[in-house]
Amino acid sequence: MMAEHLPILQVVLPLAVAPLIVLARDRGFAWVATTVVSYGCLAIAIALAVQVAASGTISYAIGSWPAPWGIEYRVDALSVFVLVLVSLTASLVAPYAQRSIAAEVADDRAYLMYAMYCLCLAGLLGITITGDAFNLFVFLEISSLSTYVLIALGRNRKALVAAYQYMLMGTVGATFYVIGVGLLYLMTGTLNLADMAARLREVDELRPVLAALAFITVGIGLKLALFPLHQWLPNAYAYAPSMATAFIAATATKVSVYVVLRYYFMVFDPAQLFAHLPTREVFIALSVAGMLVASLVALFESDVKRLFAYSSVAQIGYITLGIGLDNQASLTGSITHLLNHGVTKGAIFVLLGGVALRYGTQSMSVANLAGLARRMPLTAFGLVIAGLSLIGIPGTAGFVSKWYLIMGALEQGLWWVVGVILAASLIAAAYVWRVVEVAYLCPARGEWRGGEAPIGMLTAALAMVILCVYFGFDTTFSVGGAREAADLLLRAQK
Amino acid sequence: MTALLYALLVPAVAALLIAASHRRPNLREAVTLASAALLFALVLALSRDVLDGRYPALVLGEIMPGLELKLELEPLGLLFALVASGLWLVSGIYSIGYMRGNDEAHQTRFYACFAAAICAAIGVAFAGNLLTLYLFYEALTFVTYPLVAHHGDDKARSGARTYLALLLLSSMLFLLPAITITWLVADTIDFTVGGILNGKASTGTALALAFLYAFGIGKAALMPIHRWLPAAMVAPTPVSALLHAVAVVKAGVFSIVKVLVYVFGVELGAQAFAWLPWVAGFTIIAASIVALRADNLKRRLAYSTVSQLSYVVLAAAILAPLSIVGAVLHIAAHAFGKITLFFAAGAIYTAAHKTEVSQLDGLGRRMPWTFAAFGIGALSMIGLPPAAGFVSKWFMVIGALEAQHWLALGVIAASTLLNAGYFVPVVYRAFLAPARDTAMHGEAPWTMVVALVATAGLTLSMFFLADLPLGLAERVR
Amino acid sequence: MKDDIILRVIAKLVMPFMLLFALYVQFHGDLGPGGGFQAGVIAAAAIVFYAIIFGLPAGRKLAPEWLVEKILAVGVLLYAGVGIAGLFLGGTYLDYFVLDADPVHGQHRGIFWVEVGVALTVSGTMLKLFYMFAGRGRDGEEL
Amino acid sequence: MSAFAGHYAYWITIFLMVAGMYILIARGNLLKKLIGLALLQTSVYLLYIAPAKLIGGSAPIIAGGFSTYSNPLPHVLILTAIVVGVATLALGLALVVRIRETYGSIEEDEILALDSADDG
Repeated sequence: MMAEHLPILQVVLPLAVAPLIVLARDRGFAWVATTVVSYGCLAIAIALAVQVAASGTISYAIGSWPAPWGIEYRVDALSVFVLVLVSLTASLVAPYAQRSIAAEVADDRAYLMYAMYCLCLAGLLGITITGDAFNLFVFLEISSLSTYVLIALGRNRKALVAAYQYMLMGTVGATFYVIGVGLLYLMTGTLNLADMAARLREVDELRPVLAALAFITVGIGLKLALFPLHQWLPNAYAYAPSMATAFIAATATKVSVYVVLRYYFMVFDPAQLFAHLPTREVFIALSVAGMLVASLVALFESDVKRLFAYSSVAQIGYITLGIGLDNQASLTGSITHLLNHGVTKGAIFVLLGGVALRYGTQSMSVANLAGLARRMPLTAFGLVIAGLSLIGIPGTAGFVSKWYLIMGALEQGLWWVVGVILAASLIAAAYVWRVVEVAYLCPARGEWRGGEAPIGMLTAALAMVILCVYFGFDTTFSVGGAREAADLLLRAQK
Repeated sequence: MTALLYALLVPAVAALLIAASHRRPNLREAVTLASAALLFALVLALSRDVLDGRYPALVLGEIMPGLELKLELEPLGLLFALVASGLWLVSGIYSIGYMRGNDEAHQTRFYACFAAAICAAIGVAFAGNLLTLYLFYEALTFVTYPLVAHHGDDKARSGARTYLALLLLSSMLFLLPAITITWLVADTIDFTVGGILNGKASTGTALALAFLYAFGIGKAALMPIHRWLPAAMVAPTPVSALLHAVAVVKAGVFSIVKVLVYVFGVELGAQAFAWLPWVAGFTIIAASIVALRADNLKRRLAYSTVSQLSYVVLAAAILAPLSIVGAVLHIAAHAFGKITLFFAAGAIYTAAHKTEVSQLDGLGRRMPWTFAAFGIGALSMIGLPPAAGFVSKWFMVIGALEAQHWLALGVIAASTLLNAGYFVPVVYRAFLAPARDTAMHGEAPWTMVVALVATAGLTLSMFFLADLPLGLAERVR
Repeated sequence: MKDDIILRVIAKLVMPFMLLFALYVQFHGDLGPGGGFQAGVIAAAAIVFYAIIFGLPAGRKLAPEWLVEKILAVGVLLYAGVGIAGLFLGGTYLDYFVLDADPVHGQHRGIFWVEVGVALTVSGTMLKLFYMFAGRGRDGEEL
Repeated sequence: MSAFAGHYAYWITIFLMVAGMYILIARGNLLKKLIGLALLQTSVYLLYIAPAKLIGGSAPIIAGGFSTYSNPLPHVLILTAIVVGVATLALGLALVVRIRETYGSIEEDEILALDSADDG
């Protein structure tokens, strides 16, 4: 009986657990509830994936008001891929949260952290699953607001400023998005994305639609940290509690990319819009600039978390590059990279969380990691593997997405883009190796509380590391799913 | 054919076992030796199939649609695998003496990475398509990095950094695009007899691909991508032996030959790689001249390696049937000779703590076995009978004559003189020059001596018993 | 301000009416302008008003912070509960038609409970915000 | 009607939007930035509400004697947007209060100076 309600349960489950946690005000309960709900979400997402694979797109009408009048939840090959990514990350991070939060967040606020985590999860899943432009905005704000709180709970006082800055930029982004939606609503009179897509093809006056495109691009660009709108990201990632960083880094920007994909390919009419604006060229240019500049900044960054945060900006460049290249191979690469980079960066930040716990410090400079391999051999080894995936060495997840991006660029005949992809990977190798070299070859120094990371944290981290390698060899799910999604997008474009 | 997989798994499992037994050095070394012996036996068992003309293949899985992880054993790969696994056993024995004799740190890491490097080398040898080759090729780079950086001091770190940077730079910027372009053009990346690009790639594309492959396979150390090789000399000597004689550089030239023969094919390759003999010839001569001027023994050996590798490239690039045989044979011949030389250098360092050629005066009388072996290795490098190097050089010369490639002939002739120029003085000083100091020491620890005598023996025996390698080499086409 | 007799008397007089007005706005939402959102704000305003006149400690005694948080959470749960009730009665999420045999009546019933949830949530949030800011002195110590 | 007078609601929207963005960017005071943010959000409310009003239309509650109604949907949407705006503003203020407590300042340049002093 519940099988048909899975789309709504996907969102309502974490949404309803958040107030329960507030009601209970108990740290232990909060953790158990969060973990259970994360795994529940994962189960639902997988069940939905099976359904979509079997019978195609699922549409769910909230309150039995049929689309386009009511709010429609829509699960297709693309959204189900992102659903799995988000809930998978959540269920890997949740068990890890217990020790990490206990160490980094004051006891009386810990329950709040879990509640916000659930809300954030609900928001991200909601963005992905909804088929309604305004509902998407609401979920965007739910996830954003909870993210700001999550970041502000960091121990370092810089976390407050980081959260504040992210809040300003994020709110401007969301406001821009809603302005764009408002313009589209004025032109089409509907908020249902599928309906909007059909009606946009009949709109004669293009200027407001172009303005809407610009507003939505900039708005979501802020949320997804598209270069040069990424200024909020490094500090937010660096000073948030480790668990929050791991979760946000792996999911939040990815979901925003999903929104871009959805609008660009499934709402706007490319024949009308992209012919009038050099959208693709702009995307390629910004992505390329982001890949190179952010990688170079990462190369000279001294704080480890900020280093990998800048690396995230660069990696987002890979993803948006695939959108700009706009063919099957590149989109497959892009969508695969959502998952691959999510897993990789999640693993890195989870591991760094363990290091932060044992080193008893929030802001770690690269030099402080000296001797990590001796002190925490498994953690150090995990960092190496995840780092290799970040570089894109064959046999890791990163390689697969890079392969498709290169194919995409070659198919477009853009040789120089291939060069940039490879150059950015080389710079990635350089900054990853800065960390590896210090961890393995420098004598240990600085404070250390002894031991590997706690077993709960380590398990989560190593699970993600194993996924980094697994998705490098078996790509049935990652590339298979991404390919389905890319086909869906390209079909919709026609 | 799951035997292929077993062969791949043996060193991989060995690496894990070694890491697990880090508290018990004797057990750890036993694991190394036992798995090396097992691997060699496995590869030897596989060789019967290959000699009978059956090439075992195994698809491990599909990484991306159409892109498989595929193992296939053909004669060239078998020869490389035989060399790698056989020399693992010998160098394992040698390492025990060296590492304990010099009281090195991080011995577990050393043995584990060593086994992992052999695993990667076997993977390269067994690769059935370009993607698998690339996978293991990159893996080889990364697992040898800790070996190069073994000492962990500033010098080791900067050397290892150069090593990693150059190898990654070349493989990422050139080799990876080359593979993707091949996949786009030929629709397949499987190694196929006769080549896969033939008839599909235009002359321009083929030429561009040839450049990308030749410089992308940085492990072959063509100038100007040879700098990593001398930089890697900071490593302990058994590692240098591994890098320069067995795994890394051989993986490089092996890949080049493989690409030439199985991706381009003889006809297309001859067009696209017409420029390669010039580069290889230049590398041979230039590296020999640098070696002539180097006083540090390991540096001299490193540049000798650079030049010897280009022999293989040169011979392969001529693409005459007999020169290919020569190239393939030289992979094995150089491996035996060079590992002997490095073993000797390591033994000298362990026993006498000498690193420079000018310090070697009179040492031969105290370490007769070591220097006798060194002499045999040097003979092989120069290409004189009764050493292995003569056999391969013979085929190269015949092949070049057959193809009427005068450049190659000239280069081989000139470089033979140069080789003699930088090896003979070493032997001369050791045996004939009067000793300068009076330090009392004998040979290095016995395991080292056994190992280097064994490799010297191999170098000689390949001259007298060339059937197996020759049989394999003649099947490569 | 708790020493000012006029304010105290007026406050005591006005407060019941404020709460009553909140209830009116709440239940009239079916027929005219109004609803849970407005009602929640008005109800919260009454408490805030009380806390301003009689001091924060008195306000905290009247509506303790833990209670405020619980009210907030219960409101959200009520809302979600109505939605899930729709699931169990054979409709979709937030399906009011199935809440009663008569669909129109079902709509009334659904919206009623949802609005109660909204009112609770909003009043809880408003009070929480008030306490959050009012609880801090110039230098950050709790009052 | 002229383009200006006929679309005055849009002009006001644009003015609020630009003014809000300007304050947000140009002011260093964290509180003033929040005011700018609020202005920006307000402009959106107007953007949605203004076109929804039909001249002569009544409130969208069905009753005898009315045939034209204003579109109710934008109002509902904007009610939601206002709630979101309130939440954002509250969070922003809370952050500013906490920043004031830990840094002793709400001027952006002073805070950044304190931060770099931490690092140095």
